[in-house]
Amino acid sequence: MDFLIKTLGAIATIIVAFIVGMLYMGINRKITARVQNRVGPPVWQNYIDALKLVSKKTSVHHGVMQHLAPAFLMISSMGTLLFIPILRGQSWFPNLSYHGDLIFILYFMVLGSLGMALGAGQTGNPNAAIGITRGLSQMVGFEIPWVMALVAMMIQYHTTSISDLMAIQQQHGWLMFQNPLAFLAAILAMLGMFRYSPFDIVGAPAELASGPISEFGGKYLGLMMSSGSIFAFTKLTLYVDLFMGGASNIVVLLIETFTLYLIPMLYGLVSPRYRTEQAIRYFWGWPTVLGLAALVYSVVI
Amino acid sequence: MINDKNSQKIVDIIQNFARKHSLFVLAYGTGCGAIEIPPTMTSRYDAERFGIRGAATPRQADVLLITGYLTTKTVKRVIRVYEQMQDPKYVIGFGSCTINGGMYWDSYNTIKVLDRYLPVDIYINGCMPRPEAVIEGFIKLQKKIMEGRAEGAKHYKENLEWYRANQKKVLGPTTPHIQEYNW
Amino acid sequence: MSFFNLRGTLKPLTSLKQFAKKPHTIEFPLEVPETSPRYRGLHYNNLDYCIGCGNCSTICQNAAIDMVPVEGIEPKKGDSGLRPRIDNGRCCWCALCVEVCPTGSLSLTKDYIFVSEDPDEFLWTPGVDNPDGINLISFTSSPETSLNEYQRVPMRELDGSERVKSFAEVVLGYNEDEARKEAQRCISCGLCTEACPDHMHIPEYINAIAQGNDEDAIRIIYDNNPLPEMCGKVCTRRCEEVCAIAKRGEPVAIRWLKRYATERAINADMIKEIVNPEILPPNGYKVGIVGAGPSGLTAGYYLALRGFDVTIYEAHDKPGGMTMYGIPKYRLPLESLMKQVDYMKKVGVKFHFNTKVGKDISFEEIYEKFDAVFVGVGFGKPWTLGIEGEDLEGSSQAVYFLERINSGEIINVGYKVVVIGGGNVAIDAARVSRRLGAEVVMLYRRRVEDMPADWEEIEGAEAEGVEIIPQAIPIKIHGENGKVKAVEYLKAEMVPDPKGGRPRPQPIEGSNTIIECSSVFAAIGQQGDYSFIDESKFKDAIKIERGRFIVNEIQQTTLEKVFAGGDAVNRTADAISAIADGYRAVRGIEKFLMGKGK
Amino acid sequence: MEEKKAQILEKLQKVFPEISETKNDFPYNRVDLRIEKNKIPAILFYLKDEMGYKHLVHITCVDWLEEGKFEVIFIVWSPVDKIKVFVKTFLDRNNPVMDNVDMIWRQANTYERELREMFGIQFEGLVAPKEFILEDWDDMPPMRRDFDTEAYARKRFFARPGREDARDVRQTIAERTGEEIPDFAKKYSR
Amino acid sequence: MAREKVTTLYLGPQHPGITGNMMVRLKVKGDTIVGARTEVGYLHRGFEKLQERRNWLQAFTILCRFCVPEPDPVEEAYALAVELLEGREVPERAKYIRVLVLEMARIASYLLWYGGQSGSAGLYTMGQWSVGDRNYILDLFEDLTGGRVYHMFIWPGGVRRDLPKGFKDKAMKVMDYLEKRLDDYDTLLFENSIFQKRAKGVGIIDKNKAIEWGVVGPPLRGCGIKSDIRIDDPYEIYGELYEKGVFEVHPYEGGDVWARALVRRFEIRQSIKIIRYVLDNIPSGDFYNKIPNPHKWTLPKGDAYSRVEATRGEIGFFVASDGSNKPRRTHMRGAAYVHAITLLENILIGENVADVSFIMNSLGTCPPEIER
Repeated sequence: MDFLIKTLGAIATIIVAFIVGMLYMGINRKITARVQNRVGPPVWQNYIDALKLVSKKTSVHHGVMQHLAPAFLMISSMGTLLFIPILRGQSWFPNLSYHGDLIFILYFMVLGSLGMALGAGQTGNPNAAIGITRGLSQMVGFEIPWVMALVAMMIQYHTTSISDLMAIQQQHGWLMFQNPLAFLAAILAMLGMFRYSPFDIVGAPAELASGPISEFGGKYLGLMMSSGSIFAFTKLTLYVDLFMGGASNIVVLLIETFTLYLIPMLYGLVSPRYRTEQAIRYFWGWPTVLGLAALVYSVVI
Repeated sequence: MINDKNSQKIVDIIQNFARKHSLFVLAYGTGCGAIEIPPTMTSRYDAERFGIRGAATPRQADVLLITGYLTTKTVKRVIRVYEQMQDPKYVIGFGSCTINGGMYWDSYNTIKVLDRYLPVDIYINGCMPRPEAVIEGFIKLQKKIMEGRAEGAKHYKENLEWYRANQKKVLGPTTPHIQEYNW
Repeated sequence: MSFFNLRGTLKPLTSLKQFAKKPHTIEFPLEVPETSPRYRGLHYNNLDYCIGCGNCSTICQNAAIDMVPVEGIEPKKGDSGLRPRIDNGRCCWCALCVEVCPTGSLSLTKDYIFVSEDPDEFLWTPGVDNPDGINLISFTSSPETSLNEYQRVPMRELDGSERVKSFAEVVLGYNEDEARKEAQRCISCGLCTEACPDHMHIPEYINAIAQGNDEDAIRIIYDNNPLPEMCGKVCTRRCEEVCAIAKRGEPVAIRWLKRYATERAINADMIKEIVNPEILPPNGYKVGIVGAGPSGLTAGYYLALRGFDVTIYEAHDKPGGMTMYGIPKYRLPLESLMKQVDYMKKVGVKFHFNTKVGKDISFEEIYEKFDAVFVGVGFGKPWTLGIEGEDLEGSSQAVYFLERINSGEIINVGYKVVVIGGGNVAIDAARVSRRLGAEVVMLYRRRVEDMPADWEEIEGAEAEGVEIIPQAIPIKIHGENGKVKAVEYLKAEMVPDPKGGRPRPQPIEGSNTIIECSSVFAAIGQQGDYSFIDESKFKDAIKIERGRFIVNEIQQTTLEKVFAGGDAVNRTADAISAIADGYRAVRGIEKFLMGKGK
Repeated sequence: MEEKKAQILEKLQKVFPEISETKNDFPYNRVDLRIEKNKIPAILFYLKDEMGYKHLVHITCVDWLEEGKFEVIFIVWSPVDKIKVFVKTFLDRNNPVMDNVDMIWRQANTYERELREMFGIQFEGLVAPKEFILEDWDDMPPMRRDFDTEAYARKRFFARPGREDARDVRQTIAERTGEEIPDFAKKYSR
Repeated sequence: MAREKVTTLYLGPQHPGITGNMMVRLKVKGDTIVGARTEVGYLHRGFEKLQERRNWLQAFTILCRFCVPEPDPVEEAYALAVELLEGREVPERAKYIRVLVLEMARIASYLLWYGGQSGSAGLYTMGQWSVGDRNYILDLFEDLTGGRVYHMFIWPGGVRRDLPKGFKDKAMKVMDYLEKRLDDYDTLLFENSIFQKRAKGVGIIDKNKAIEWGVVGPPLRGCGIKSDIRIDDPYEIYGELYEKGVFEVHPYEGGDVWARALVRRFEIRQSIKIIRYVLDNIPSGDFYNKIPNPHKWTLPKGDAYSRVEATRGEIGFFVASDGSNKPRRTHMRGAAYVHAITLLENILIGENVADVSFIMNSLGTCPPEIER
């Protein structure tokens, strides 16, 4: 019985994540449109897009990895989602969050990208190949401040468990105030993680068509889009958990995640794209400095 | 309860609804018509209101906009691109020159009648069609999709030989031979 | 570049304030923006104004415009009955067709949305398929912006006061530049050729003139008109009435252009050299022609070219008929007519002048002698006024007056001349009288605008000082000592015709007015004089109805060997119709004789 | 400006006595000269290096079919003198060969490729891919005057049917009235 | 990243980053370009051949398809060439209207360039703004010429129609609006540190070689050379306007994308100034020196070449007449003809793959103009 409830809970989590992630993207498109002086598509446009993509016939075959790539992405985003606590102190959707471990999640998050890389590599599209190179380079870029920020917190609170970190924040207040340097480094890394402008170098349309996903259409693209929305929600929840002490109910969660979501979105709206090496230099610049400072700060404290 | 036929009907309606409201247009400016695409897509006319947005690669696109004339050199690429697209796919002939040659009716390097080479769902007349006309064309296409009549791709497959023969006449020996083209 | 550009990072973020602004998107299907008042959208053609000239179709560099028959539109003179059909699969919306439309019937509308699944739908006829387009018209052409030149190149003329001093030609003719410029106005539609009784190849020779190739023009002109120089001076120009340009401006000066071209050949030898006609070897048939009027000359010339042995019998001592004797020399100098007749002689036409058929030679003789006979005797006998005092001295028929003047007589008309009538003959008589030094008054029954004479002639007469009294019905010529002293006339008012014709003059009782004068010329029309066939043999065989021969479409009378043409056949009573009759008769005779031979 | 134009010609004629035909009476800043084809690189070099005509404006070709000649025209411009110099030369239409000038201006390479493709003029020493604009072209070079593009288009492409009932106005009227347009006049019909 | 293998990368013809329909074949080592070849011909319609088959006026309607984003300079070049050949005078008012149209076209084209340049750098907001605002200029065009994109307005002898009623007020309002918006654009684009980082030092043209390489227009002014057909070889009333100080030509040093962007940013404001001046000072009179019946309009034997400054640089039109009513030969010189082939192939070497479309945009590549 317990297992059944847990399974249902997990499914519900994924569905909620999907819906919320898509909704955020829809709102994103709407806000973008407004800033760009236009009306924009309806908020539910992304759901229709996903539905349409899934309903398309797909008859491209490049190899096994190509078919598996979207699955990898899906597993990665869903898995990560299941391993992080959604709501604090609630028994709803606990999923696997008690096993949630930051280091584990760090690796799990990369899994999707790697699967994608293999899949895209198999399509043989040179744009995809370059896109992957860029994506991996960029990952190397933003992972450094991101890991530094996380390590700083691990050091500061001597734990790698997300649940523990959330519990600690209940006592000491939000981590974003406890270690603002780490928070800043993590936020800057998040800009890269979301791949919005100026860090959309992976799929840069004007340069690489759409990069790794050039050869993916129809159902694959639909899956990727869905996993992307789930992943977005996952990342936002992770940030909320880590730096804002998690949310006690769904409304607070939505507010907090959306506030965080606004940062990459709005910055992306007004920024051109970096070149790859500029992006890496960017991440290895101030974010890394901030990460280092956070480390030092956590050690000193 | 619901038999197969009815359920298929419901699925069709849902699918058509989704397809209708989410049209990814391949960003391929084949001719001068491409000049009215930016205004259509940008803030003044904002085609994104209808779920119309650009797609960077043929694999992701639903709509192939033939923006005007096709030169013999381009038509090869267009056929290739069209065949790379995934079903269901639609072709919009944009501008006079796709209908009967337009102002290039006596040119030695452009094809005149597009529907001999590709199945065309909607023609938008004009030289150039204004963004309003383009949007009107998309609305007509949406209607056609909803009614389930936008079967250009099917027609193409069924009459492939006829299309191939026509293509061969223009393209000569370099006609694409494989229907499924992999990079 | 600093390591960290804070301003450069943050300043762009202020752009986000646009979020608060209302979007300027036009939500198209919901709100339809008004296009500009001169937007170039789809075509609209006003079918009533359109004359089917096809200029739109030729200017269209996309070959998008076809001329097709449209249901409900009947071809008539000055209207080809065709209407433009647009292939919107070709149209590039440049509106050149609008700019060249001579009537202004074609325009573009504000309607621009034309979306269809069916590619064949884009072939459509504006005006027929979009009758409501008339409310949306936006891009039109006016005479100012149109590419057609609506102003004629003005013809240089002698001044009115200068003219009356002599019989010198009034119209001076175009010089080369003027002719080229005028010829360029022509849009080559060819509507005029239908109005021309002779169907001359008008667009072709005008094009030749425009391209600076006068010799080709002459060659084309002589193809079916052997008296073009005469036509170039005195033709009634039915062609110009239907000229496409005339719908919104002045017609192309077709007559003056013909005159220009033919005057390039200054003598008969030159004409022969330029035209260089192909003369077929003699075929053995002989054709006799009665009357050297325009129709007779035409028939003679073309029959000669076709290898017939042609003989023309003329009562007067000079050829030309009415054109020689009826038209004053300030309009048609003697030389120009003689030049053309000389040319005809060169191609082998034989003339017998001063030979009046019926008197000097009987018609029967001619009938027997020749394989075919062409009768082009014209209308030599004038209608009489039928009023008191008509036979007084000083009162005569304008036709006879002109004839005497043209044969070189000097006539004293006295101090004041009254001319009765409103036709070209009347005007000619009036203007000749002016040249003889008399004051001239013209009496005409109807209004000035009803006068059958050419407006140019009327204007010319007025410029020369001829007084025109319209709505005047003469009732009596007063005499003194057997001489004309005055003319009495009644004023008339115009009353609508109960049958629906043009308004008729109704004399006003008691409005009698008397003009003192020294001469009266009546010019109210002529009739035929067919006394020469009053022999019983022909009287019944050649049928005459209402003063005219009955002929079939090849000018053949009821007697199969006899053909007829000119005023004696047609009602239009002008030279070009006579020429047309002559030309038609040539083909008729050819068919009749050659067909018989085979 | 008139003086300057005269000076330029004088100077050029001194160095290149082969200049056959000159024209500088244009009411604007233009000087024309004609020279035989083998002197073209030399005079262009001279114009560019010695006289400051650094900017290659245009290279074009006119096909004088009736005379059997191609006229190749080089237009150069000096930002200092502000005068255009047209250097013209005639080529035999049956054997259109001339020297390549892309070592003087690199962009001449593009022009030459175009002329090679469109007129069939062979530039000796031109290194460039064979095809420039056209692909798999199998007819005579299309910009030659004797190439009939409409006939070619009709042969190779389709036209949408349905317009065969179009009538010519002049013809229609002539038929209706029985007018016979003689053959020698037909070229003047529209 | 540091792979030493040289791969071939095809950019186009179907590629969202390419401007228009052309292809650049790149030889890439890692992210660095070691060789580039432009391949064009995807838009070749044989215009010049078609013009030979049409008479002098019919040939005019084809012109605006030569370069779609900015059709008017081509019309102007053709009209100028024909007028030079025939010696036809143009009324003063027509000259003013022509300048008005040309400057409006310049603004419209630059606004499109704003979109293209920033879009190729991934800043889509800019394009949405500027291309959206471009519609206001197109509305003006519609009022004036009756056409939105293809105006077919400047023809030999003058212009097709006079200014409509109320045009001045409307145009002035649009100019006011645009000036305000241009400041917004500056905030978003030119003051943006990322754009500056992207644009500076990229796609450098050597100042000393620029003229020899055939660089013209904004790229040449971006090399620090003051060169503009409007003042070097003035046509219409530009010479006069320049002397009166209505507009300036300002070169920027650097020769990179950034300098070229600054040139354009400067010139779009100059165009607004010119338009204001023209609207205020337009003389009354005829707007058109009517040509004869287009079917019979012949030009004397000879040839002529006209030059016009477009947003991409020098546009020229060569026409040769054999004395008939049809051109013997027309040949257009597009700025992109040189820029997008030999120059682009040259300056792409050593650049980053990411910058290809960025550089192409800054050069004002316009494939239809290359191929015609």
